[in-house]
Amino acid sequence: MDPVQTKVALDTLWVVVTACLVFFMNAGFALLESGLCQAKNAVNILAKNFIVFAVSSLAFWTLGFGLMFGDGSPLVGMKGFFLSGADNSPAMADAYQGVFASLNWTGVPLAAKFFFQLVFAGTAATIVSGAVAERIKFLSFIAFSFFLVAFIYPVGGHWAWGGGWLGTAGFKDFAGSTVVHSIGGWAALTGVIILGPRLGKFGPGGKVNPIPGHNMGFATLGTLILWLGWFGFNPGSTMAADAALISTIALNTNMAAAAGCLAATAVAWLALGKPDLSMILNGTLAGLVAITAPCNIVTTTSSVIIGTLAGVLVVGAVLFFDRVKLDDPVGALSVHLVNGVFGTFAVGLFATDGGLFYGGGMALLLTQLKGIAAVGAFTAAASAIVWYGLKLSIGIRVAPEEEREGLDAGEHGMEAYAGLTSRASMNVAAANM
Amino acid sequence: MDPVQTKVALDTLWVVVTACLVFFMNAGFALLESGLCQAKNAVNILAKNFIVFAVSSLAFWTLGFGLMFGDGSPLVGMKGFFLSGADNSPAMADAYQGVFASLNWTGVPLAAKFFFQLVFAGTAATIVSGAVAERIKFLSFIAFSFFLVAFIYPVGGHWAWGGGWLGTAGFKDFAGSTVVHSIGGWAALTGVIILGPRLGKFGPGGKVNPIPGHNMGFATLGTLILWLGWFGFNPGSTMAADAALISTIALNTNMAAAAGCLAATAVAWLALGKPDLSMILNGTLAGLVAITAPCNIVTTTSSVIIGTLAGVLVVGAVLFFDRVKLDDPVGALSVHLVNGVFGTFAVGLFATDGGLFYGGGMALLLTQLKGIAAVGAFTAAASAIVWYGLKLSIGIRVAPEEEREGLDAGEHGMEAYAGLTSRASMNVAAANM
Amino acid sequence: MDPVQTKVALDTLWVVVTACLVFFMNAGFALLESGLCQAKNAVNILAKNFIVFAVSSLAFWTLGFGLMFGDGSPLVGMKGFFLSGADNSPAMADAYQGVFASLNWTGVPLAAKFFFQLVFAGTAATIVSGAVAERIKFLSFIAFSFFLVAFIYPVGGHWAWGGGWLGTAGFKDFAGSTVVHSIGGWAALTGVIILGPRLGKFGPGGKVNPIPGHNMGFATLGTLILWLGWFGFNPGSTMAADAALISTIALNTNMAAAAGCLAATAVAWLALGKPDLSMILNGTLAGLVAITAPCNIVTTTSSVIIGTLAGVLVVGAVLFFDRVKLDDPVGALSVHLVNGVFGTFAVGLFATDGGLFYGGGMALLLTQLKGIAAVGAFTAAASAIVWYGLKLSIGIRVAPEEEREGLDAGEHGMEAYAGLTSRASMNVAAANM
Amino acid sequence: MKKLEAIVRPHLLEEVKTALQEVGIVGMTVTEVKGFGRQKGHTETYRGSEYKVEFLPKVKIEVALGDEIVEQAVEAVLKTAKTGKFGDGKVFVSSLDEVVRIRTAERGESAL
Amino acid sequence: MKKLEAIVRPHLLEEVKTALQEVGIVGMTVTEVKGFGRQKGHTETYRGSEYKVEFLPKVKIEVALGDEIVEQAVEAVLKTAKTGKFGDGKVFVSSLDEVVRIRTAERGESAL
Amino acid sequence: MKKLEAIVRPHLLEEVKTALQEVGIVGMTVTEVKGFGRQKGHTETYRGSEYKVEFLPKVKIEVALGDEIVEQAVEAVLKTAKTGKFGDGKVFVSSLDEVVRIRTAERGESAL
Ligand SMILES: Nc1ncnc2c1ncn2[C@@H]1O[C@H](COP(=O)(O)OP(=O)(O)O)[C@@H](O)[C@H]1O
Ligand SMILES: Nc1ncnc2c1ncn2[C@@H]1O[C@H](COP(=O)(O)OP(=O)(O)O)[C@@H](O)[C@H]1O
Ligand SMILES: Nc1ncnc2c1ncn2[C@@H]1O[C@H](COP(=O)(O)OP(=O)(O)O)[C@@H](O)[C@H]1O
Repeated sequence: MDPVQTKVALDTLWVVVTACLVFFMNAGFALLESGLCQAKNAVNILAKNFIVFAVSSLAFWTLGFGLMFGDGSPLVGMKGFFLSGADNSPAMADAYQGVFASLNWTGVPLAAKFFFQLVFAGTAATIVSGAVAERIKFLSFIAFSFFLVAFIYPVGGHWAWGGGWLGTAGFKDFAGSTVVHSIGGWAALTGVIILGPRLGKFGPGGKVNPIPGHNMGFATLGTLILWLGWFGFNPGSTMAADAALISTIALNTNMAAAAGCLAATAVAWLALGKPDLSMILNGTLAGLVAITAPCNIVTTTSSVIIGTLAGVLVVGAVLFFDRVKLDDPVGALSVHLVNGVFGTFAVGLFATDGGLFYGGGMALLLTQLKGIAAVGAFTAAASAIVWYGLKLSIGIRVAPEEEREGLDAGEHGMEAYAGLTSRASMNVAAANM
Repeated sequence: MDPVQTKVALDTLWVVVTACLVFFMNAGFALLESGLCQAKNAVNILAKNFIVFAVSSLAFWTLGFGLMFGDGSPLVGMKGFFLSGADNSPAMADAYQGVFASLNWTGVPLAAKFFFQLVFAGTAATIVSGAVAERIKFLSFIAFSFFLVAFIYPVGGHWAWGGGWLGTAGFKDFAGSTVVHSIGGWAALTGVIILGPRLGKFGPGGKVNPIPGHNMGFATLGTLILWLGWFGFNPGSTMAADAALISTIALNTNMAAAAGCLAATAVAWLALGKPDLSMILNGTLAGLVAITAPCNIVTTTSSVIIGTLAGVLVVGAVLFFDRVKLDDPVGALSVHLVNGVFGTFAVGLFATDGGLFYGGGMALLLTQLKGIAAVGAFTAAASAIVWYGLKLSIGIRVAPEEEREGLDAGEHGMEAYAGLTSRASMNVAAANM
Repeated sequence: MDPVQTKVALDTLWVVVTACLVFFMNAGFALLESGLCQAKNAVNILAKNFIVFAVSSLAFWTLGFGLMFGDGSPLVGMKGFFLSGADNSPAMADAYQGVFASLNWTGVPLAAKFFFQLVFAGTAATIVSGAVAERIKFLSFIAFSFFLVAFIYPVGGHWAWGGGWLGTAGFKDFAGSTVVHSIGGWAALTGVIILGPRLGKFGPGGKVNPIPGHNMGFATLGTLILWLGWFGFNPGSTMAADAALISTIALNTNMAAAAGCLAATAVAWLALGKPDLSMILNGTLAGLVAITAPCNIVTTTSSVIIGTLAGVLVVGAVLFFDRVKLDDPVGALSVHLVNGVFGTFAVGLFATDGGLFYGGGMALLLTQLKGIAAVGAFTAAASAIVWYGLKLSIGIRVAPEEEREGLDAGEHGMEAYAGLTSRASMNVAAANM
Repeated sequence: MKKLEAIVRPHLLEEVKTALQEVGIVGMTVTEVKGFGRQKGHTETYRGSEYKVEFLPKVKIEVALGDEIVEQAVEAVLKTAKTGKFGDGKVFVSSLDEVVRIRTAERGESAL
Repeated sequence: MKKLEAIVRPHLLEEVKTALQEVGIVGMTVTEVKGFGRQKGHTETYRGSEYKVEFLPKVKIEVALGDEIVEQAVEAVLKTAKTGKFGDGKVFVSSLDEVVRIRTAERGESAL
Repeated sequence: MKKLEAIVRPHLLEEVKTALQEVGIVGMTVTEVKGFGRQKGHTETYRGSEYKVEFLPKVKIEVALGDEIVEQAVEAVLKTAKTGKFGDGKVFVSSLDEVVRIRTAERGESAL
């Protein structure tokens, strides 16, 4: 192996292994989101979170990847659908010749580039699943996910990462606080608004009725898997086996998560009386989302600060969304949207190169704000169009009767815990004797 | 580090990391299979799926690896039991001197070769567990697993991968659609036939009584872990950090899985009325099993086609096995046997080098068929002998009374969810006061 | 990339990836320990096992890492708090200039060194969680974990690994049978003694009332995750991509686990009548803990022997601790303490270089005993001081009423399986209508 | 003294409870049960095979009460548990020979 | 009107139900219960310590029915729930003062 | 024959059972129930919103028994199920018209 081949092999190993870690986040989301919902909807949420990656794979292969990274205009890529078109990866930089020039900074084969970017696209889609859970139609969710990954995410992503205008303007979002988490979050927010809250969630007089999750074991395992996955998400975004950078990023990522966890625990304990496990979990994720954009350009101490603020923010955000009657069963808005925005913003404050606190002035901060606003506006608008289109065509919400009974029976004709909860055992026993 | 050492280090890293991913599939199978069975048998299935890898480790170390990869005849290896014998790995090709010449194409230390091949052997054994679940005696399962991994799998494997006659004849099974999945599947099939169906599964007049799985959360998580594990299974089978190849294989593997998932969902939805989550999961696995043999020599588009066909096949197969009264609680036959055969066959159709659709004529296809038939016939016959031997000696099926009560009480004297299901709480409460 | 950079990149990849595997052990412990406890305490155990890594991250960053690896005296390190101080990693050996000279044998960036060592520190803390479960106050556990990772673990660790007197004396503990597992075990033991047994665990006349775990699915998955994690724990402790060594260690680790599993199964089956799944799981972990110290310097056959002995030991230890009325709900003492000691001792017997059975005489064995005793005495004493300090200040045990009701309600005001177990469903239904 | 047993739809429990409280009832005991009757269950499929869910979830509310408020209590249930569709459930009334409050050993109506 | 309570083995529920339907009974309410009696439980072990499972799973079938079919209903249960081994269970018959169908407010036998 | 129903705290089940056995009772049937009464539940929080846990876990012990030991059985329950705090539960006694042992078809007191 010559040095060039060695570097390609090393980088590819790193990219494929970290892509696997990010892929595994699908399991994390599936567990977290089903765990924080009710048992009667568990099959539905699991099915949604499972199939969404298959849908994303198809959508990103056919359209998304080309729109996002294919050569095109500052607004959208226009080449490379179905991974077709010229490409001499792993050749890099000026040596690269092909239709995905925006990815010429990483020296791995095209298939590896696609695979890595695909697992990120899948993450954006999976974020939506939790927020709209327990009332959305299965088919409509599949359809929305397809549109999100085929069109909306790629366009927003193109702006920041695919050679588009935002990237050119100096917008910094290393691993996707905005591109992945906020896009997912804004899409979720429009869904939550257009769907409306679950039956019985908000009582008269501003009363908020909690609907406790049915399996905190799943939720905790899910969050640990997500934490693990983030060691692929952030350090992997180097897309190169850069020893110093990946070590630092792994460290920063972990310290922000830990800080977010402890901060949310403390706030929940002091403000709400007890250390609510679901808040502890959300706090950790908040720290992780917030550090996603700045992880490569902030100090470890800044990472701890960013994580701490994220942990505080997320608890406040959960209470806020409840107050304004936006029903998000799993806290996806508080985690991904709020902290995706915050993390992107934090780049402008803490970046050692250009951040306000490091003498960089307001320039970077303003660019970050511009990016946050532009991506947010676009995603919200585009998502609203898709949600309304689905609402008017196939409908997006199950019937109240079905919602009360549970979507597992209505949408899937099955139960998550047959014979384990008392609901089913007799029927099953009866059927089998 | 000189270039040779570097390559050894890179390849070893890749082999060990992917072996870990494949090892983790044990967790995937344990969850999938226990999730699709009843709560009253959950401890038993978990115990089977757990201990099977320990048994496999012992069986493969003492006998299996030598029979499979040790130098010997075209029919069976005869050297290297207990990993003994000469070996100068990581020396490769002609430089290799030792008793495992059939593995001289990979440049990693012998311990890494063994570890990687062991996790594959373990997979074959674990496939059987699900198919024979809810009625097999724990001890008989352990004994069968030992024979499978010590003798049957190694012999079939030797033919294809260990320098045996099938490999020499040009049979192509890159990562084991036949060697791992079909061998596991045929062994399972004979077990299912000899054991007979679970009590109450088939009613009079061809009536099929469904016995719903007790934990769809476990089943879904298990399938996601398996999907993840396949990124070790297929790309790892390069046994070398070959950047281009591992990237392509990872991509093909994923696209086949996604296609299998979506195809099975669609078929189940259209044909059976609702999108049954267990079918969605089985469809994904079907796509993964089918792409296992051809993943390195087909295009991405072909992978999507292969996955789609697998997803259709698996739903049909589940219905078929029910119709012919072969009781397979978790769909292992439909996934591993049917699609192991299909995937091996698909090589003959889609291989860009030699496949029928790529102008290669019938030669490869016929070789593939020969391999499918030979390995199938051998495995079925050998398994039948072992199953009957066990039946006549220690017995293979628990008493009807025990089956009705659940194997957890009978075989293990414990329960999976003590105090959670109502069954136990009072007894436990009573015992503790 | 020049050869030096290549080696740094390779080593860093290996260290970061294996650190991720070890990090994932947090999920393994959370599942194993919550699964082996009662449903009414599940939220509490999950919360403890989750937050403990966040606490460890903070404690190790601020203090622990400096005390353990910072330059200082043979008794304790005194530099490098908050990862500050000079450091020119990845420079190695004599080329290294900085305050962490004790880690100059590994050529990776400082952040990677820290991250890898952090996940080990976290493991020690998480071991305590299971042993003191179902009665400890949440806040006291958090406080104890902080002290353990900030002070106790680092001091013991400094002796063996951080340039301290034990390492200098020739004490061998490759991956931490003593440093990680025994320290965790001794801390747990003092906690168990000072806390006392759970209400109702021991009846009059030496009667032992079993309190069965509530989710054997979680326990099994947890153990499989731990087994996986150990492929990071042991092979990763090379902290270098040394092909031969990591392959051998992975193999030895696996064979000891398999042997421990089968030995414990056999002993439990023969001695207790049935193959208790919790013993099968504990046996595997026992094998893993025992092989942790000797994995790099024993043969594969010795590994099988060590694993077998560990599997026997663990069953005996569980019965022993019950007999002496030390209540350890999950078997943490039997697994980590007993086999941590045994594994360290086994080095003195089986080490191919210096072990008694390999003609090395008693020298190494005595050094090992000295290390076991010194670390044990120090950890037990220091832990006792912390436990008593907490007992006298904030209290360490929940009120009997709360213990009976479950810590989930008392400490967290929530339930693990709301609406799934009958306990909550009506209240939730009532609240929502 | 009488015992009233009402088998009702689970999601109406809270409302029935409140109506009973308004009638002056301070205690009750509730059980999760399965009901079989005119209300037909639905069909579920699992892996291509159908099975009928015939036993539907209901809750049973048991109340011991003085003879004089039986009729009011029945009315309270009828008012709140009725949807008009098959499966609303039943009320059964039977006689109790004795009621004892364990805490105080009080007997008869004062134990209610 | 009478109330019949049958405590039977869970796996015989379906057969008892069918036999009751043949006698003309259209509704019933079923509860999962634990039974203690002559049938001895078994011993389970957990981590080396034994405990006795004394409370065994049973189901309780409750049926309100007209006086004239009580005897037939009892026979139906006896025929289908009997295995001849300890633990087959019991049938209890008691009197009901009133039965009301919530959906229609019908009372008495027509509410059954 | 009488039927005694005792609603008691779950953790006292074993003691009540033993006391009943001492009075000569060999069989009983137990159900997990939720109780509502003077004993006030506690408040749980979930993600910042509170909800009240009003239905508390209890167990119901049902025993069919001969008239002559009713009083002893009631005493046995009172003795063992009492803590003196709100929520200790109730005992109800009612009459049974008939008891049948399924295994033997025995009727009346010999079926107990
Ligand atoms: N004869 C009966 N004895 C006991 N419970 C009954 C009886 N008939 C009906 N039930 C209970 O009442 C519920 C509702 O009865 P159903 O016949 O479905 O509707 P409706 O009462 O509206 O006609 C049933 O699910 C069952 O629990
Ligand atoms: N006196 C009783 N009161 C209430 N339930 C009883 C009584 N005796 C028995 N049972 C119930 O009947 C079931 C079977 O009784 P058991 O004594 O075990 O067998 P058998 O009735 O065949 O003699 C018990 O599990 C219990 O649920
Ligand atoms: N009138 C009633 N009818 C049926 N069950 C009752 C009644 N009153 C109380 N109970 C049951 O008894 C339990 C204890 O009653 P509670 O009023 O809380 O305490 P106490 O009986 O000590 O005054 C309740 O949880 C409920 O299950």
